Order: sequence, then C-alpha cells, then structure tokens
Amino acid sequence: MTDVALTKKDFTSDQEVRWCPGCGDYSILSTMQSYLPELGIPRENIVFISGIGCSSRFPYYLNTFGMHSIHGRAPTIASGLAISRPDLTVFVITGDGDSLSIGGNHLIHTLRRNVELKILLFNNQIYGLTKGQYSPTSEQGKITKSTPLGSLDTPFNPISLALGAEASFVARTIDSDRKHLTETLRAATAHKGSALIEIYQNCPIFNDGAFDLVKDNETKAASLLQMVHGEPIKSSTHGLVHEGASLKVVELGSVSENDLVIHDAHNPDPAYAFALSRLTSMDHNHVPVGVFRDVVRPGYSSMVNNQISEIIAKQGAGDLNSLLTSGDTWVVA
Amino acid sequence: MTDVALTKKDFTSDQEVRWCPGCGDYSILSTMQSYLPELGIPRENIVFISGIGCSSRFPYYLNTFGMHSIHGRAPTIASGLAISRPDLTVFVITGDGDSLSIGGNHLIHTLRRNVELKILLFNNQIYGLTKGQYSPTSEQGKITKSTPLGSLDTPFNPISLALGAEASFVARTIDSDRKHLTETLRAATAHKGSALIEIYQNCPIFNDGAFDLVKDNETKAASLLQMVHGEPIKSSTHGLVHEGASLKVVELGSVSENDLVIHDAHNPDPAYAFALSRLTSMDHNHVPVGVFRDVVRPGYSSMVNNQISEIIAKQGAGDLNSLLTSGDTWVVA
Amino acid sequence: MAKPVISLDQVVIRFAGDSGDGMQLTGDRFTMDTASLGNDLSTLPSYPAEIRAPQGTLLGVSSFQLHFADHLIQTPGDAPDILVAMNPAALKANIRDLRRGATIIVDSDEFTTRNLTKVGYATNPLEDDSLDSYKVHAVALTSLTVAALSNLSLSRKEAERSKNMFALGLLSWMYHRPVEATENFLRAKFGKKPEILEANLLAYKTGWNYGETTEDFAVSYEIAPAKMPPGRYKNISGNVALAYGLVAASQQSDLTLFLGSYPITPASDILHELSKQKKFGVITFQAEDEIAAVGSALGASYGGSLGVTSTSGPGVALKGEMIGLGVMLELPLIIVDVQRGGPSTGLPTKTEQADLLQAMFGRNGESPAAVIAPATPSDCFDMAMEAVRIATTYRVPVFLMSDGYIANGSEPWRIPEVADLPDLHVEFAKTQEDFKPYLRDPKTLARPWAIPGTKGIEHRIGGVEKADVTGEISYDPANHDFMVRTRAAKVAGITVPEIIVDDPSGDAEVLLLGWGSTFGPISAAVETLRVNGEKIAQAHIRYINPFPKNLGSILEKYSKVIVPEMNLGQLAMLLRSQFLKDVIGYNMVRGLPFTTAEIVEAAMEVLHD
Amino acid sequence: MAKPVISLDQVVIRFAGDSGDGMQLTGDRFTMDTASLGNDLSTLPSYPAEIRAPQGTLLGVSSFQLHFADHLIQTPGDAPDILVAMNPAALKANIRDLRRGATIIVDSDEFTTRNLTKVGYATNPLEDDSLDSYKVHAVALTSLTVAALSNLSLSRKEAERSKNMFALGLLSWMYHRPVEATENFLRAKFGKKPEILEANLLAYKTGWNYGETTEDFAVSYEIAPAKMPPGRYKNISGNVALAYGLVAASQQSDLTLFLGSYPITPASDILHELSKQKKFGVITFQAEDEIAAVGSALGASYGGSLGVTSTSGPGVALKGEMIGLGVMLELPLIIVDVQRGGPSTGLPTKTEQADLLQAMFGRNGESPAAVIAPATPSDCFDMAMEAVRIATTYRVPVFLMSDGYIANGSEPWRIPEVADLPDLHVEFAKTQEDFKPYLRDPKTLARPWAIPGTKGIEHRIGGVEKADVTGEISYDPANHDFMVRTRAAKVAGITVPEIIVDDPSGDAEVLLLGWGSTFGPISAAVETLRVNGEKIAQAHIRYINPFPKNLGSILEKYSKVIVPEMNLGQLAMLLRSQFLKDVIGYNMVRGLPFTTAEIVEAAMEVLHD
Ligand SMILES: Cc1ncc(C[n+]2csc(CCOP(=O)(O)OP(=O)(O)O)c2C)c(N)n1
Ligand SMILES: Cc1ncc(C[n+]2csc(CCOP(=O)(O)OP(=O)(O)O)c2C)c(N)n1
Ligand code: SF4
Ligand code: SF4
Ligand SMILES: [Mg+2]
Ligand SMILES: [Mg+2]
Repeated sequence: MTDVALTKKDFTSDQEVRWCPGCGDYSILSTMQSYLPELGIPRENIVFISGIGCSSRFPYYLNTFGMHSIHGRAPTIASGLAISRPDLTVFVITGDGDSLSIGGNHLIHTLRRNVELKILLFNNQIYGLTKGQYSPTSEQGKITKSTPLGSLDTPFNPISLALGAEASFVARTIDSDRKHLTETLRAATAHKGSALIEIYQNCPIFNDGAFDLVKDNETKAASLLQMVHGEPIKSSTHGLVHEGASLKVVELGSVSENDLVIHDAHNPDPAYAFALSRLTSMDHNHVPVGVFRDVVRPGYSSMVNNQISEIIAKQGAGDLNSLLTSGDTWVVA
Repeated sequence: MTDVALTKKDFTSDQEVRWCPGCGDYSILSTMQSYLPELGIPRENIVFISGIGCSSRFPYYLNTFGMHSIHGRAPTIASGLAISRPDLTVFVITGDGDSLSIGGNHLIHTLRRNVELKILLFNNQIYGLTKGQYSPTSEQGKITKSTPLGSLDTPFNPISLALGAEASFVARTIDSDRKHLTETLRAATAHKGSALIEIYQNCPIFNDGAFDLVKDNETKAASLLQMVHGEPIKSSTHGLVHEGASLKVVELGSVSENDLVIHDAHNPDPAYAFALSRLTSMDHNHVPVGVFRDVVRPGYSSMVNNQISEIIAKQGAGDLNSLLTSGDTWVVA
Repeated sequence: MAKPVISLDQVVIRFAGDSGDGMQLTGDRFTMDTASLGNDLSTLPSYPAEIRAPQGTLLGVSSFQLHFADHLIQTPGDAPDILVAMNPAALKANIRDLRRGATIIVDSDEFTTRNLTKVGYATNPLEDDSLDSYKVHAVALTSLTVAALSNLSLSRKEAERSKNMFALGLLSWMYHRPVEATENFLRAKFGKKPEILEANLLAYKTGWNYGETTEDFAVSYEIAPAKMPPGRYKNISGNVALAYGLVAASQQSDLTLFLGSYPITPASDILHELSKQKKFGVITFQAEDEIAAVGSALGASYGGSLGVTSTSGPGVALKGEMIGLGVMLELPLIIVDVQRGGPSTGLPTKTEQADLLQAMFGRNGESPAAVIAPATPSDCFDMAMEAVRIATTYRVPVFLMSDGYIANGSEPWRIPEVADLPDLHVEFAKTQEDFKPYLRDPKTLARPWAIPGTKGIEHRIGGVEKADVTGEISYDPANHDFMVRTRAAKVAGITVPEIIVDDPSGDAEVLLLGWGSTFGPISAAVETLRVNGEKIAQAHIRYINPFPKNLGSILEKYSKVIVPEMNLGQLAMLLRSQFLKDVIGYNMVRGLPFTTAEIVEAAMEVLHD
Repeated sequence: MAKPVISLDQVVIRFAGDSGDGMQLTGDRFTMDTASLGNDLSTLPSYPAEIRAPQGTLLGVSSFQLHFADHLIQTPGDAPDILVAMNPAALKANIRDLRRGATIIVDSDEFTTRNLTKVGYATNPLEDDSLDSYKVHAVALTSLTVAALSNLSLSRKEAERSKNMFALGLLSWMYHRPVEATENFLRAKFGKKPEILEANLLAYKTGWNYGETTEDFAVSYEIAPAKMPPGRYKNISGNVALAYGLVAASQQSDLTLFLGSYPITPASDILHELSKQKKFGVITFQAEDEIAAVGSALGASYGGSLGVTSTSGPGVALKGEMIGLGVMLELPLIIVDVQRGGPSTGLPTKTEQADLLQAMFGRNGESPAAVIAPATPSDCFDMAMEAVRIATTYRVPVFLMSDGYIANGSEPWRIPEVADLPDLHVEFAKTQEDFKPYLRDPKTLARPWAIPGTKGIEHRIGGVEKADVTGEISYDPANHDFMVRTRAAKVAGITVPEIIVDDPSGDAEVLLLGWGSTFGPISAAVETLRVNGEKIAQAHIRYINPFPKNLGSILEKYSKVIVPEMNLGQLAMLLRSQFLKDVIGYNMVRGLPFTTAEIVEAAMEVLHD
C-alpha cells in the first residue's frame, strides 16, 4: 500500500493514445485518470479489461494492470478474475457493439450474477473500429456502410436491457461532462456488485453529433433530466409525474412541485428505474442522466468465497490423502 | 393449400415420443398438435426449429417441417429462414438453458428486431437433458449436481428480460392448462412479429413440483393472477393496484373494485408490463398468467422484404451485366 | 447339501434393462463388490441419449458390462459370458453380442405379448428355439420380488422397483460377491426412506437366497483375486480420476483450482465432482456458455489461479477464439475435451477420438497448443497433473483429450502416496524495475506469469501481436514472423517423456501404435497375438503435441506401423506429415471402443499379407 | 518549350502519409486513371489497425502502392521507383523499401523540427546527406495548396485537406494520366459541397501545373498500354469481385442470395458491397455475432436460398459448431474467410494464409467441408461462383479462402459476358410419396434439397447422427460408421478441375507450388527465374479439399517441390500427409505478401544446392 497519494500522472501509461482527433474517448480517459487517485487503491490492485473496439484501447493508456481481450468477451475474463481474486478492483471497458452485439449474453449474465465489476459502456451508437456499420444502439433507419437504405432493427435501450437482466446498479452519463462522469464513477465504485455505466460518447468520424441534444449549450439544460436521489427529477424546463406504471414528462409549472417524481435510486422494485429508462425510447427530447438504480445485493465473488470459507470452517480444509482414499477401497498386500 | 380441414392426427409424426413418464412436455405437445389445425395453415408451410434439450425434441413429434439444431442457436437459424421465406410460419422451441443461458444473446436480438417467430420457452428451471444442473431460471440456493452447496446466481425473470429487450409480445402460461395454453398460442400466432411464450413446465425427474403453487387445486386459484385485456387483473382472492411505478398485490375487498388495475396488454409503454413481470420476483405467492404485452410493431422480415421490393419498384430489378460493367471501365480492342 | 463351486479365471457380465430399471446402479454395485475381492476389472456403461427413452423399447435399453478376472485385464470384454436381461427389449438389443453357449438370465414376467410385439418378437424367444445355443434361466424376477415385499406397505409399482436388487442378489450369490458392502451402501443411500431401504435389502437377500435354494441354479462360481502390485486400491472412472488429478495438482502447486465449465455429456461429471471439492478451495463456475467458461478460466489464470475448462467436442468448437487469446497471452490454460461421437451433436453418449485435429488446428492463425491424452481411466489422474505441469511451466493452453469410454468406464486404481506426487510449484513475477512482460525464460521460452496485485509490474497485454520482450502492440513484419515462430518453438520444445516400445522378442516388424483410450483393446490384442505366437510390438502415444523425441526413430525401426483410431485417421495424418511414414490406419467410427478381436484380426492381416 | 518525355516499361509508385491524409483515395484515383490507359497494374493498400493513429507518427502512416506497366505484371512490385511522402513519418516508415536511385517527393512544409523529432529524426533528412542516393523533390505541398485556394472561403485547415489532390495532380502530370475521369469523380463525390469540390479541383490542377511549369521537374514519363486480351475491363479488388461473383451465382442459379455477416476487417467490404445489391433481391443480414451470422445463412439455405457468411479468422473460430451442423444437415453453405494476421486479434489489417487448417479441421468430430481458394483479386469472382456450384451440387459447406492481400489489392479484370457464365440451376425435392430426406444421388452422394413449403415431403432433420436414407435419429454403431465415411466420400468425390502445370521446357526438376494469394509473387518469380535461364515449373492449387485428381502424379514428377506459404506450412502438411512427398516449405509470416525477390532467392537455393 502506497503512503504517498497517487496523482493523475501515476495512472497515465507511456503509451501514445491512438484515437481520432476529437474522439469522445479522450475526455473519458482523462477523467478516469484524474479520478483513480481518489480511490486510494494501489495501482497494482486495479485491472482494466476490455474487448475489441476503439473504446477497448482504453486499458493501454492506464498505468494499471490491463487486458485488451477479444470482441465481446471481456465480462467473462473479468468474471473469472474477480471471482478468483476478490482483492482486486476490476473495470470492464466496452463499446455498444462489444457489449450489446456480440457480447450481449455475457453482459446480462454478469449483471444478474452481480459480479463485482464496474462496466463502462462507451455508447457511440456505431461500430467505430470497423469503420462505421450500425450497432445495436443505432436508431432505426440509420444509413451506414452496411445499411445504405437505412437500418431496420429496433435499437436496444441499454438501461432497460440491464434492468431486465436484474442489474443492481445502472447509470448514464456523458463523455464530455467531466464532473458528472466523475460523480458517476464515484457512485459505481462505491457500489458492491456489478455496476453498469452507459456513457454517451461522440464519434466525430462515423457518427458525429449523435448526442448534440445533450451537449449543445442551447439544448442541454432543457433536455437533461437530472436524477439525484431524494430530489425531484428535473431539467431546466421539465419534470416528471407518474401516469399509471409510466412516467410522463411535464413542463415545470404545469403541475405543482409536490407532484413531481422524487428520485429513489434505491427503490427495490426495478419497475421504477425501468419506467425512467423508457423516457429516451418514448420521446427523444429528454434524457435522464445520473444513477437510475443502486440497490444492495450480495456480490457474486463474495458469495463464492464465503461458500468456500464456510465449508472449510465447518469441515476443515480438504486433505488430499483422504480425498484419494475416500469411498470403497481395498488393500493388496 | 388443402381444402379438407386438417386434424390433430395430421400433425402427429410417426416418431415415438421420448420424454420421461409424467414430463410436462407431453401435454404441451398434445395441446400444440390439437391447436395447429385451427391455424388453417398447410403443414408444409409450418416449421418448428429447436435447439438442444429435452424440450428441443419437440419438432420430431410434429408432422411439419422441423429442425433439431444446436444448443442455443435456434433463433439464428429460424431468423434466416423467416427473413428469406416470409411465406412460412416459424416456431422456435427452446428450454430455459437453451434460450436463456447459451442462447440468451440470440433471444434478445431476435426480440428487438421483432423477427416473425413464435418462441415457446419451456421453463422447467433446470437443465433436463444433461441430468439436472441449475439453469438461469433456477431459484437462488438451489441444490443441484453442479451446486451441492446451493446455487448463488440471481435467476433471470424471462418476462422482464424480454421486455428489457423491446419484445412486442410476451406471455406466460402453464404446461398442464390446455385451455390457457391454447388461448396463448392463439394470441401469439395472431401477433405480427416476435412472440415469446414462457411455459411453466414440470420436470418430474430433476425438478419435480417447481410449479405446484400454480398447479395444485388448493392453491392455484388464489395464486394465479389472470391477465385478460380490458379486465381487472385478479386471482380468486387478490387483485392489483398501482403504487408509484410499481404494482402491488392486495386482497380483494381491501380496495374498491374500481381501484383494481385493468389489464392493458396494448400499453405502448413496456413499463407497465415490466411492473407486472416483477410480481413473481418480488413475492412468490402470486403469478400473473396470460399476455403481458402485445403491441403492434412492423415485423423484421416484412421490413427486409419491403426494402427490397421498394428499391426494385423504384429502380427496376438488378441487371447483372450493368452491375459488372458499372463504374470506370475501358475497352481493349 | 451345498451346491458345487466352479472356479473361473475370468467372467464378462452384462446387465441390461430399461433406462428406468437401474442397471447402471446394479452394475456399479457389482463392480464395487468385485473390486473389493481383488479381481482386476474393467467396465463399460452404455445408456441412451434420452433421459428416459420409452419403456420396453430397444432405444430405451441401458446396459452395464463388467469384465473381471484373476489376472490383469485391459478391456470390458468383447462378448458377455452372461447376460441379465430385464425385459424382451434388453434381450433383443444385446443377444447378438453374446458368445454361443453364454448364460442368459431373463425376467420372464416381462415377456408378455405386448412387450414382445413392442420390440418385434413374433414368438416368445423363451418358448421357441431361438435361444437353443444359450443357457437360459427364465426367472420371474418381478413377481418374486413383489411377493417377497408383500408384507411391506408398498404399492406394486414401488415394490417392482426393487427387482434390480433381486437380480443383483442372485448374481452376487452366483459369483460369491460379499453382501455387507452393498447392504451398507443401500443403508447410506436410502437411510432417509426406511420403507424403500427395507424393500431393497429384502429384494437383494431374496435374490441371493433364490440362487442358493432353487434347482434352476445348480452351480456357483468363484474367481480368485488377481495378482496386483501391493497398495491401496479403489475402483475409479476416468472423469473422477481426472477431477482428482486436478485437485492434486492444485495442492501440489499451491494454486487455486478454478473450473469454468458449461455442462455437456460426457464431461459434466468433472464439473459435478469438482463442485464437491470446495473444501480444497476449488472454485467451480457454471458459466452461461462454453465461451464464458473458458474465458473465466483464462481470467482466473491471469489472476494466478489454475484455470481449467471442461467440455466435449461441440464445446471445444466454441472455445477456439478464446483459446487463441490464451496462445497470444501465453498464460496457463487447460482445456479438457471428453470426446464423444460427432460431427455436430452426433452421438452424445457414445465415445470417439475425432477431436484430435480440432484440438491441434481449431483456431485462427498459427496458434499452437499442447495436446496430451490419457490412456485409461486411472491414467486420467496422472495426465491431469501432466497437463498442469505443462500449462504452468510453459504458460500455454493444454488440451487434455479424454473420451466417453475412459471417462465413464472404470478400473482398479492403485492410489498413489501423496508424498510421491510431483512438486508443481512455479514462480510468479516479482516486484521489479522496468518489468518486461514478454522477456522469456531461455530454457522454456515461457514469459513471466505476472499477476495483478504485484507492485511495480503493472502492464497491459492483449490479443494484438506483441513486440518481443516488451509485449507492446507491434505491427512490425519481422517481429510478427519472429513471435509466430517463437510461440511454435515454445510448444515444440516442451519436455515430454520418451515413448516406450513393448517388443519382448525385440525383432518384431509390425508395431501397433495407439493414442488415448484405445490402449486397453490394443494391449489386449497384443497379448492375444503373442499368445498365438505372433511377433508384434506395441507403443502408446500419450503426448501428441509435441510428440516424444524418440517417436521418429521408433517409426523407422518398424517396417509396418498400424494405427488403430476411433476416427478416420487423425493421428495417422499427423504422423504421416511429420515423419513421412506410410502408417497403416485401422479406423472404426461406431461410437464404441474397439474389441480385442477386431484389432487382433486387423493385425493378423498386416502380419500375414 | 515542352519538357522532354521519357517512356518506361513499368513503374512502382507508393503514396504515403498520415491516415488522415487521404492516401488510399489518392492511390485509388491514380489507379483508375492508370487502368483506363490500358496499363496492366497491381495494387497494395496498407493502413494501420487504428482508425486514425496519432498524426505524424510512424504508426499513423497509411500507404498505397501501385505497380503499372506496358506488359502483364503479377505483383504490386517489390521496391517503389517513386515515393510520395506527405510527412517525415511517411518518409521514415517507407524509405527502407525504396531501391537506390529512386525518386522521392516530400511535402517540405511538414519537415518541421517538431514533426522530425516526433519520429526520431535528429537532423532534417532534407538537409543532411542521408538521402544522397535518391532523387529528392522537396515541394512545399501544403503552402502551395493553401495559397492556391486563398480565394476560397475556407479555413486553413480545410484548405490543407486538399493537398493530396495537389500531389495527385503533380503525379498525374509526371505520368501523363488523364484528368477528366478524376475531375468527374470529384464532382460526383463533392457535388453537394461546392466549396470543397472547388478546392479539390483547384488543388488538383495546381499540382498538375506545378509539374508542367517548375524547373524542379525536368521530365515526364509515359508508359504504353499493355497488350491484354480484347474485351471490356475494369479495375477490381478481391472483395468486390467476390461479392460480384456471389451476385452472379445467385442470378445464374435463380436462388436468393442471403448473406449473414458480422463486420470484421478485412472482410467487411463484402457485406458493404452486397448490401448495395438489394435490387438483385440480395438479403444482407448484419447479425449480432458470427454464430448468428452463419446460423442465419444456414437457415436461409434450409429455406432454399443461397446461404453465405463472410468473415475473417476469428469469426471462423466462432462458427465451427454451426458449420458442423451444416455438415450434418448436408445443406449448401458458403463460408468466406478473408484471412488476416493471427493468432487471436493478431494483425487485423495485414494478410496471412494461416486459417487453412482451421477451415479443414476446426470442428468437432469427422466434419468434412470443401475448401477452395482464389489466386488473385479477379479470380475471387470465378471462385465465388465455384463455391456456389460445389455447395449447391453437393449440399455441403464450402470454405472460400481469400486473404487481406487480394481482398484489398486490385488488378484489371476482363469483364465476362453474362452469356458465358455457367448455368448453376439445381433442383429442389418435389412433392412425392414416402419422401426419404437422406436418400442420396448415386453420382454426387448429395441428399435432396427439400425445402419447407413443399407439400408432402414434411420431415425433420437435426444434428444428431441420422439413419442412412430415412434421416431419422440413429444410434446404431454400423450406421454411424457408414454415415461418417459417406460424408467424407461425398467431399472427396467433388469434381474439381485438374491442376495445370506450367513447365515450358518440359524438363524442369523443381516445381513451385502455391495456393491462394501467393500466385502473383510466385508467377513473377517464375518469370524472373526463366529470364535468368533457370528451368522451373509452376502450378497453383485453387482446390484444396478435395485436391485435384492429378495432383499426386504431378508431385511425383518433380524431384523437388517448393511450397511458399504465408504461414508455417499448412498446405505443406496436407500434401505431406496425403502424398508422403517431402515438399520443401518456404514460409514467411510477416503480414505481407512475398516479394518476387524472396521467392526467386528461395528457388535459386533449391535449384543450386
Ligand atoms: C470475433 C470478432 N468479430 C468481429 C470483430 C471486428 N470488430 C472489431 S471492433 C467491432 C465493433 C466495434 O464497435 P463498438 O464495440 O461499438 O466499439 P467502438 O469501436 O465503437 O468503440 C467489430 C465488429 C472482431 N475483432 N472480432
Ligand atoms: C454447445 C453445447 N453445449 C452444451 C450442450 C449440453 N446440453 C444439452 S441440452 C443442455 C441444457 C438443457 O437445458 P434446457 O435448455 O433447460 O432444456 P431441458 O432439457 O431442460 O428441456 C445442455 C447444457 C450441448 N448439447 N451443446
Ligand atoms: S472512429 Fe470514432 S470512436 Fe473510433 S477513435 Fe475515431 S472517433 Fe473515436
Ligand atoms: S428429464 Fe425432465 S424435462 Fe427431460 S424429459 Fe425427463 S421429465 Fe422431461
Ligand atoms: Mg461503438
Ligand atoms: Mg430446462
């Protein structure tokens, strides 16, 4: 354990960063590098595991342990590592194709198991590294290299999918908003269990401006619905009210402040967070950001390791000789 | 097209059925065989595609086209078939391991695309064919061959997962309830697009009695919350009311009839169906059965084929010679 | 006055009945009692792919064959001397395997017209002359059992379930098997259900007494113990031996054993067995699929555990890409492939050796991995430890190629002394200045095993080609060529024991060369051939990639080399390409192990062509 | 007075710059203009795996090499005669490939101290003597371009973007390339952005005029058209030719083309190209992963479409299990593998031939598939049609093994007459009594292609072993052995054209034998060797499984057979095992095609050892 506090520099590797000029990944990287010292965890106990994609280059640029694995499979490798090494802090870095297309199954199983992984999903709504095909989060009708007449697939809503997969922590933030991204990282690392953070990330080369609504100074204040636990969910102009099992966006003032939905990130029923997640699928003018859901559930690796220590406490550590000689045996003299 | 109406016998193949005595699969099979004639579709235009598992033996016993494919991949094969052959009616038969463990990714992508497949998920909450390991729907703490000290995974709620994956039709029914199963099949086949039916299926050998609550005559009436569009959701003793974004089970009489939730299967916001799906995850005394969600959304194969016919209508069918000679060419004399 | 006792040197018994009749259990018990008497033995369980195929049908037949003797034996035996058939289906499905003159014990109660027609018997074989060339005992097993249990408050159906114990009792009498062990076993198994326990004990005793008392059985038999090296023995199947070997390796290396697995026949029992070993700190992770299974194992290896994944052929077909990452990362990884009949789903419960080339080449790019194969059920223990030695010493994926035959089959195993087990400790990279993740050990060419949590050696690795020494991403052409050749050289340089040729006369011209589970039948054939005065040499390959150093010279020494394989010639192809030797393949792909007779015949043809 | 014009028989040009400098576009345009002049040509694009590697770094360098001549040529050329380097990084990264005396054109504006130090130039190579052995033209490309565009209302940054057009214009003047086509191309490309269009046109013209006017360029060159067989030509890359071949096959067979694919370098362009062909009823399905991609293709084949999946090595590693199902179902299926550097992620944008054994053996069980490989970019068209012929005639999965070199490289292609294309129609099973899904055609051993929607032939198939003829599930040992051998015999019996040996003298003793994309370099080497009076024969294998019938006799005929491969000897291994011929492997695994010189040298060693 280092006594001298670490700095951003300590977490910056000697590798040349290889993203396009203006790529949203840069700001996410530098925010992460600035945030890590605050964790107070020695560098050698932090591991970043990524799949394949532009975003998955991330681990090379951090001076911690890191693995740039294969497409879509980072959660499987990270799970094996986290389960066998509960002493480590393991991040998964992934893209919308990596985590939701080829890697979709591993993501949802990791979330339901609640493996102690902090999963950063860089959502640029495009396949960047392969030069611009549509992804599972691309809007329907998108014209790309592989869909010259427009894509036909209904996109996944990553937040809804994660909640449908029993996720205990789900949040959304934005590449360029260092402050909000940092707060979100803080909440995710504080959470015991799987934490999924969807990060809106701009790809200036293949999908530029996908998130202008929430980035442009003219529009962002009104479109961003800030989710802060215990406070009404609001943008500068709008708030939320209940309508049946749904949540409805209303103009501030059109209802009394007390009718506005007060955010409850700890609501045991994911139905609430799910209703919040649908706002972006229903209309495209308002985007909730912050922590949708953050509930306490035992982490998978802690359960696995408890099961082992409990049985050892009960029956004592295994003895090889007694295992080999267990059951019906006989002696030949 | 056959004029003479078909009968159950017409849909019964000559293959000997190979399930254990008392397996829930038998009643599902015979209900299906009895139902198919009512569809009025010629046998040769019906295809059953399954993965691997006890349940995936299903296609052998139906005198239609059928494929017993590989573990978890049935939706991929069925998608290719349905997209290239919109004239066919394609069913997918799968188990909880087949569709939610190894096949989870294909399932969720099929649902979001809304490929015209009728997916029957035989949920016995166990791996049957491999002789009794826990599955992604097994309750936490389950003792099985692979979990002698109890399983640690939080199970998937198949309905929640499907809704999180943008499913346009999701229903739940029970192997032994021929009438309800038939109604559910009717609704699913009437739906244009993907339809997922979770069927509670008893495995007397490896997970006997998993669904006794909703099968025993003493308990079922009270535990089954019947979902019928336009009618209050009720069991013999309980009903539902809204509570924030959640739904709460209340004793009939404890609230006025008018406060009971009236079922709206066509609610555009999946948040409502999602809230319904959580009832089985929150408490284990009440089980909604029927159609959770049934909304209109264009089917994938119809969109694919429209895109083709539209471009042909606009530009005429492709001419091979003009394709080969397109772009910069030159002539050598 | 007591019945006469005849002593035999060996017997082959097959128990056959419905999947529901408990034949596997019956066979297991008889095997245990036989083992405890010190006979050498070998077993062959066989059951349908369906959990419970339809009752009374040929497809539904489940059987268990046991060969035991007063001398060392190699196989479960070609042809049963005695068949226990619990119904007409069991008789019909197995009769063609019997030697003429064999003894048949049937449950006559089951030979109803309905059951007979179900399997296509026009007339009752017990009544017509079709069984004249066999000794047939028609015993009313069912009614005798039910009658014996009449005092218990059991339904007829429940009572009938004990008829396998009646059969077991009868056979135990015939072959003088001890009763205590089985009675204890039943007590342990049914302790919680006294009624059922009573029933089973009673049926078992009744069967025994039936043999003792009725005229129908005039003689009984005894088989003296086999002369085996002194020591403590237990009867063990390949899957259990393999699981034990992994546990032993983890103890001998002080590394946590992490199994990432997805259930699949016939490999699932390895997962089941290891999930019982949490006391040893063993972590078993039932993943969502085979890719996640091997991925989690690789992640565990990266963290300093012993990462293992167990599966069968279809699973290996899914793991290829991840194993390729293991090749690139140069981390220890063990892939257990319990081979079954293929291609595709194939014959899930049958045995085969057709995954060898998949293990060698089933990945993109030049992606070398070590490949080794156990020869017998108990050899799975040793080869599991060998897999660990190679994986951890060389930091490379290792395929351990078992198959359904040795995985489910069993034999007596001389339990090793823990003190005699090899030391498998290896070193992790230590805290150091200027750490180089791809700086190799000059002897093994292994790179450091540098695990997270080690201060000062933080580094990044990945699946993109890496620069020699530094491990940084490199697109340099020369470096790629160098790294490709270095990874190949590392595997080619793995130290494996030399192969031993068994050639007593020293001047045999024909060599029988096998790999994996064909060891038993080949060895039995070689014995037979030599008894018949034939000169033949035998050698068995347990290390396939790399081959033992002396293999080439051995191939040269023999003018003719026969390679029996349960595939179309996969090892043969490797031998031919590497040594340009025109080896003679003897191939059968029937989902069954070779019989001794088949190999003898094949060898005779070559010996005398 | 006009500058002198020198005529050359061939030139090798390499354009090199930052990934952002548009070198690929520049190269493409120059290639098009060159093609239209009737020169023979061959190209080699090369770019980093990153989308935009850091500006001005060696890693960020992207290049495009073009070889054109007045005679037929086989390769993009070993060593450039002229290098256009847009910055110091481009110069440093490429200088070692140039032949001495080559011409270098650099953008002197970019040779700032900052940029120089970035790539480790201590002193400015334009000022020190390090380039003395080359003809260097230091042209202020950037400032000249910006100046030329000063009247346009563009930011300096925007203006600078047109400097590649300045370079193109200059080179077009040097080699007398026509201007119209490029101008039209620019109009089409930037039609919607008049400002940008103006800028590009202006820069292009300015570059041209710069050559015309400045002293710096004293002479220009002309290269006469090559004598090529008469017909209409177009310049085509392997990926596009392959896509066209599939469309043509679908037209010639009246089968819907269904592509199930997941994007991956360097195969993605096949998906992109086919997604433009919906007019032909082509269905392109971008699946969630490679397994779904091949699964959907197999499902489409089952429904009577032409099921195709396109990918690269890592994708093939994932598809193995599903391809095995295709083997068992005996349905047409085409797997396009555009090979890249491996193992694992390897060198994604580089070429390699190391997936051959994976294609042969990367599945569980005995799982035979056909394997064929195109030899050149335009050959991808013909071999795609061959893949369809084999898949539909024999109802079997077919691997079409392209690689990054021919996939992205291009050459002039003599466009075939549609009337001359083969008829690829096949029959579906018709309505019939008592249909037998596994009753085979005695000639091809193919089973009926029995598609849903056909009345009266409803049937069930699957991945479990099936009974001969009926296709019902069968666990019968003899049936399994028979079916395994039958599936193997079917593939072994596929009709493929005999292999032709090019051996003009007729008495060569050494044979150069290649497969796939090595055809170009090998042919070029053979030409060179013969010019130098060497006797050498050449043959090229385009059909690998099965091999052409006459291959064995050809191998016998030559005392020495050299097999150059961009792997560690995968074809060699197949040849050695099948023919027991001691072929000599010549292997380089550098992510690059062989140079002519390398193969010449390797051959010389064998010729004169
Ligand atoms: C098995 C496999 N399939 C396909 C690819 C090609 N591939 C690399 S990254 C990628 C998708 C990238 O998109 P995303 O995950 O969104 O990351 P981004 O580049 O947008 O950050 C694909 C298809 C691969 N490397 N491996
Ligand atoms: C690739 C692959 N992995 C594993 C298996 C083994 N396997 C067959 S079915 C099955 C799971 C069966 O469970 P489920 O899908 O719930 O079907 P059920 O038998 O319960 O109806 C498994 C693990 C296989 N056949 N193929
Ligand atoms: S392609 Fe897009 S996502 Fe990838 S590095 Fe460039 S800007 Fe970033
Ligand atoms: S194991 Fe269970 S699910 Fe499978 S057939 Fe038997 S009863 Fe049915
Ligand atoms: Mg992306
Ligand atoms: Mg199940």
